[in-house]
Amino acid sequence: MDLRATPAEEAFRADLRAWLATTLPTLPEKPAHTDWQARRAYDTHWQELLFAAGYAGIDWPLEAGGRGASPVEQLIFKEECERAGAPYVGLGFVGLLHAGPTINAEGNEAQRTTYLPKILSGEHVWCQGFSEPGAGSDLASLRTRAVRDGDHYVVTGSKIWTSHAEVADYCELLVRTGTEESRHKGITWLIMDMKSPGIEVRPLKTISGSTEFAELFLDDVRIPVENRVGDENDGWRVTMVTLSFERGTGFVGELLESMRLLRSLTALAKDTGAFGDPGIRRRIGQLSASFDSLWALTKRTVSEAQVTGIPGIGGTVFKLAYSEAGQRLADLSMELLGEAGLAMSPLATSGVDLNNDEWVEAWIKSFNLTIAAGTSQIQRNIVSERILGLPKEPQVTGGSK
Amino acid sequence: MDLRATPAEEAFRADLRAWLATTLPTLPEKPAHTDWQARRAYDTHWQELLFAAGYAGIDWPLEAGGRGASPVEQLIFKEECERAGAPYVGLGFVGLLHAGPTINAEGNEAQRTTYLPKILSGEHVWCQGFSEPGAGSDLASLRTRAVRDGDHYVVTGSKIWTSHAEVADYCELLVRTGTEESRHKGITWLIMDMKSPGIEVRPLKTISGSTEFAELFLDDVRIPVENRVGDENDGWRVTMVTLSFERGTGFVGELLESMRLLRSLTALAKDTGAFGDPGIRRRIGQLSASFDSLWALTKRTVSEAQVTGIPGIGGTVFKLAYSEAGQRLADLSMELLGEAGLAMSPLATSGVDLNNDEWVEAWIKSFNLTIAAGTSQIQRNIVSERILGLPKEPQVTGGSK
Amino acid sequence: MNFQLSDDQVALRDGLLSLLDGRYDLDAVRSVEGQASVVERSRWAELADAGVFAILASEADGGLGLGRVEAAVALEALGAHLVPGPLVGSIIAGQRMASAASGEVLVGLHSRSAGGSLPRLLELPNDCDGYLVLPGTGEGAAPVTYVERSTLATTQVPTSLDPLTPLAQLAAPIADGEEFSSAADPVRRDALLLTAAYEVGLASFSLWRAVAYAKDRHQFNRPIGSFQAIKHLLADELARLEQARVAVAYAATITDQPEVAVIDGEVNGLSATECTWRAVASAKLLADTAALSAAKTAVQVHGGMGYTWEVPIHLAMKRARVLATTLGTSDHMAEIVAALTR
Amino acid sequence: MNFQLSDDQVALRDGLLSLLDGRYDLDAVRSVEGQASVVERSRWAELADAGVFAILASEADGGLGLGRVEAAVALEALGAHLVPGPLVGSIIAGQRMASAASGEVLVGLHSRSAGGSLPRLLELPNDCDGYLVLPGTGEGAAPVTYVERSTLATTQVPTSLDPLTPLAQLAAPIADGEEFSSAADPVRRDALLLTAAYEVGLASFSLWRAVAYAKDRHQFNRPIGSFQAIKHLLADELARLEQARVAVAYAATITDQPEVAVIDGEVNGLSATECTWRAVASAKLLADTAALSAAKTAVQVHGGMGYTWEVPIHLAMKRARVLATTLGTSDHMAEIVAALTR
Repeated sequence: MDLRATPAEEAFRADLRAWLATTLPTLPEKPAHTDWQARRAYDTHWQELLFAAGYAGIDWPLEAGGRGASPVEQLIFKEECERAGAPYVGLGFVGLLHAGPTINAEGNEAQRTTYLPKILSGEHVWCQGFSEPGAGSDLASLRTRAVRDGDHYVVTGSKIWTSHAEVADYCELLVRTGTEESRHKGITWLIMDMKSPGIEVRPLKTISGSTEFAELFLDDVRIPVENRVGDENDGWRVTMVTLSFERGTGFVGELLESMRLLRSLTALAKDTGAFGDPGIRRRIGQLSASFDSLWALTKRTVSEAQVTGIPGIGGTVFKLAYSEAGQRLADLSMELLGEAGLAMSPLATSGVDLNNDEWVEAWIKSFNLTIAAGTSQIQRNIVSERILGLPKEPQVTGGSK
Repeated sequence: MDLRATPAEEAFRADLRAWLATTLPTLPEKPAHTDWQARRAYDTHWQELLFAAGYAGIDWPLEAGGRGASPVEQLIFKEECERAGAPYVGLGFVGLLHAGPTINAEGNEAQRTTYLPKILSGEHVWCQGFSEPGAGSDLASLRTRAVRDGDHYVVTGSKIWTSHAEVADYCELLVRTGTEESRHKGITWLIMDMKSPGIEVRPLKTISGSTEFAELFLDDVRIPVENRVGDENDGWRVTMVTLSFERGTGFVGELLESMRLLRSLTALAKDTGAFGDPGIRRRIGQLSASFDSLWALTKRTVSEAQVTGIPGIGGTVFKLAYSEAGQRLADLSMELLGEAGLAMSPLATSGVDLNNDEWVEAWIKSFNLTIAAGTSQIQRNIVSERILGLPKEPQVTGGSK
Repeated sequence: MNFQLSDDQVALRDGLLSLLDGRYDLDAVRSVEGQASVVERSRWAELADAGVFAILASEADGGLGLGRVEAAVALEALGAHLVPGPLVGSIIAGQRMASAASGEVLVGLHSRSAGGSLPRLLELPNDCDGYLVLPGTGEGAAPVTYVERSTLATTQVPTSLDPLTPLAQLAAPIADGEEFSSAADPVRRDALLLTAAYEVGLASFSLWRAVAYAKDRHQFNRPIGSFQAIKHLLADELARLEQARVAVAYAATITDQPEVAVIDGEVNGLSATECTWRAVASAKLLADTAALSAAKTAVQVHGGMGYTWEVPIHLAMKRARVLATTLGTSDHMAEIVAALTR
Repeated sequence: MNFQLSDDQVALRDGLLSLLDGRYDLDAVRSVEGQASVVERSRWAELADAGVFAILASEADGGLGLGRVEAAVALEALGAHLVPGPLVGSIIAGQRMASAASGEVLVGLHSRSAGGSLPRLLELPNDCDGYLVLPGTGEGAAPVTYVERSTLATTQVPTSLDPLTPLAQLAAPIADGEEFSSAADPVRRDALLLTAAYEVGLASFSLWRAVAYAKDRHQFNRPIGSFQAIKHLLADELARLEQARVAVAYAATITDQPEVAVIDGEVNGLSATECTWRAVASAKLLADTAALSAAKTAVQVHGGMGYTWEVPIHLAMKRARVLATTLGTSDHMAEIVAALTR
């Protein structure tokens, strides 16, 4: 057990911190949450800066144009960026975290050359077309159909939870090429140009009022066969390769953000006098302990990945535990805000640093913690089967509704 | 909605209260928990007194020799007995609450004449032979085998969770008469004389250190065919008739006891100063609210039974909610006792009414609340399927292990 | 004893439900989402015609002369339809203000007690004509007064958490108006009780929506409602809902039948008034929990769809948050009950 | 950074586990259940021979000169085997008392802080030769002293909750003995940390027993471990266990590597000592929760069998209750962490 930084890790952190200190003040003001074109411009500008400084694709291999940083360096990168208040990966996340790594691992030379550099440089924005209205937790039941027509696949169906589809250049798309019952064995992974005719993007309003997500309706969209990554009907395996990149440090930004929010909530509790209530204090202490342990868990997971290349059991456990702690934090914040927690626009205050709008939005978003990126129910299945070795449930076969 | 007592209900309560006031002081001292013969004598004496006063079989029909009291009167009976500190039904419970009602409903004239009066008068004590080591939640998988041999069934197998088997005269016994795979359709309900050769009773020590329960080992025990209640292989239905008597007011005594314990814990918290902690106070308030609502729920359930003959949805919900509230009470008590909660024998105190041994035993027993009489997992299945109408899980057929 | 709805009470409930199904279906309710004013006066008048706001007013005053049980039955039905507006305040005001009972005047509630150093808000600022103002907890036996909306200085809050509960920020604490009732305690108790009844309706809305979705939605070739993970979540919500519902019924009944409060109080070493307070605070506590928990579970059961604006669960979730806050939080209720546990 | 056990630490753990499998199997541990003395001196000597009680003593003093990480590794292994006796006290005493490090003298722990008006107990009164006495929280910078068992007036408690933790009631608060350490704070911190490590072992015992049973036990023609109701209970326990385990590892590591506590403290506005306290209190809090919750779940998964004395889960459950109480409860730990959250 060694938590001391190596000289190389220290140097990496120092360089990054210096770069962030000089670079962040040059950024323009953050655009409005609803102005998609401005957000694209802002996020891709940040990606250009990262690219120029050699931080683009921090986790990508050197030969793919990335930084090839070690897992510990990746963690330091996320930690320093979060602490310095740097922009999130933003609109670049599908390209940088999903599509790019998949193309690098499973694509052919031409695909790598065509797509990877422009993801790294921020020129291209990608979106994801995996989930469907009828295929959420059970992704393998997806029904968006691709029919071969000469050198093209002709794709019809619909996708949901597609982030920032309005401004994306490409979409990583899963389609059914096998029979209706083929499930995992009849899925293909395609690159879809978002300018293709037949794509309709319909914004999907969430319960926080944002339109971060969209539905995609695909009507005879023609996609060249050369845009297929991996073999036909081998898309499930290709996808699993992508998903395996998600584990480990996936929620580090969110965790550090929760830790910051807890500190700020503690300050608020002191301002309002609620900190004088031992019941409230204990809840703050419990949350603090949970977040600290999840931060330690992250370090252990990263250490395992560093040594063995595999992140170990920490990542799966992390998601389950973090999402519940995050909800407890959000609930506590609403209780401490009282009536002020009923307003989503900033309230006028005297003396108290309230930020009620931020808290209320965080509370609403907390409902999604146990749903997005795999519901807690699915996470518990994974933990109990893959880690505890408990038997799977009996499978039901036959036509789905 | 009317919570006012009718004149008849008031009269019933007044008579009972007067009778309890004169009768309870005549009772001998309670015997030691471990002295089974003395406990039998004590409990059957109490039953004789109830019988003489016309309170025996309060819920049994008049024609079976019972009181034929209305559901509301039954509730009043339990309430007044609990509040007056009267003995529990004790060793009589299997005869009075399970076996007797079953024989009355499903037995023949000879069986009713032979067994019912002696249950009511306290002369006979019964025990229950339903659960088996391999058949708990899944009672229908029981394997104790009965083979017909002329006018007898020859029974071999084992039973578990048999209360006070050491001093019982008869056992209501479920046996398999059908094929191994027959499940619900191959079970028969028998009356077993506990003096029959081939019965071995082995005490089963619980985690509280008591031997309230026993295992029964049956080796070629011969039971006359005339002791069969209902048809051969019809025992599941016969049993369900019994179980349906269990609902409604089944846990009233426990609930009233929990309410008493909460009052006493509140007094202790005031003695120790813990009541000055708002976090502790709120937990007391939450428990108080839960128990009060379960008491109101009981009244609603009883009212439904009074009017429609069917207790409605309250009983199933009650068990689920009560068992969790009871565990929260037990946990709170241990936190308030602190170190004193680590001793199961009474501690010397000055000034504080501690009763630490009672609290510690209640804590240990609280673990059984979510297990006995149907685990909470099984209760949730029942609630979700029978009340919410959610679909059953896919059944797995085939040989059980 | 017959602790069930009487035939008259069932008829009242069914009549109201039938009105609400027709005139306050989900589309109608949702049509005013996010607007500064959420009460359509013509629909409000229909509720008034059905006697909703006259339910507690005496027959001598032209009211229905019914009790808290009936009022709670009505509020649960209104909650199960997510009906917006100052329902509880108008029903309470309707006891003594003919203009509220008739639906002409909409009366909100405001309690000076909560707040501390944090900003104070006014609910439904563009719908209410006036407010019943309850004194703060430190103010002793101060009266409940009625103030006209027009006398209050406020700033509109552009976006409120609940799109069906618009808000304004108060520029200053509300001063007393004309006396509505010299005793604040019974008014506060009724307000908490009726709010709890509405919350039971919300919980019921969330639960049954989730149950319906769980039966319909298939994943892994099964309705998701056949998975124990889903079934057991919903079973626990039913248990919470039933506990809250029966707690509301009990509190309402003993408020209407004080002789029962005397007897039940004796058992617990409490006066009839204390016994009633314990019952009301318990009901509010359990109803807060039931409404918030059912909504959370319903979002979870709906999965990603539960996180969309289109699925109406978030409306129940947000309203539950509002109602669990404004007249006294669950923590306050638990403190009241603890102080009355002896 | 490499936040994993080093090869040496793995070897230490595996060596100890192998000793424990051989000499402290469940039968051996259970053979002393309910007895007034639960430590078999010959087995204790074997632990001493393996260096358990010399683990923190410096090499100059003939100890192993290892750190809290190694001590925590050892305690987790001992906890997973339910090993009874004054392990934590003897390890801490072993730093400065050769007789404790060698296993000749068994040293218990006693904190004057808990209690108030309630009776005070002494753990393992017939096994310990002496006790390290920690000052009460109101006593300022009082030292830790060592008192001989023979000087303490006690009454035996006939039945203790945990049949492997016999108790006596103290006739009077324990007075100071000879000074063991002038600073109580680091001793208390080590005691909490090592107790937390033992609790992680208990949680692991309960969880893996329950998992094994869930795979083996069939009902409704399926292993019960294939039902989501069971699987998800156990998955949540694993999450609690892993959080506790990594919190213990973190607290142990920064105690051993104070330069890390300096850096981590700066991020949170804390001194290195405060940072370490927050980590230790967090670890104890999470370990209390993990051990109690895993035992409860394991009882539930075992169903009726879990309620029998024969199945050993209750031993883990009762020990967890003892350890979550004596040196400072979860509530105390949460208060410490909250005070250090800025």
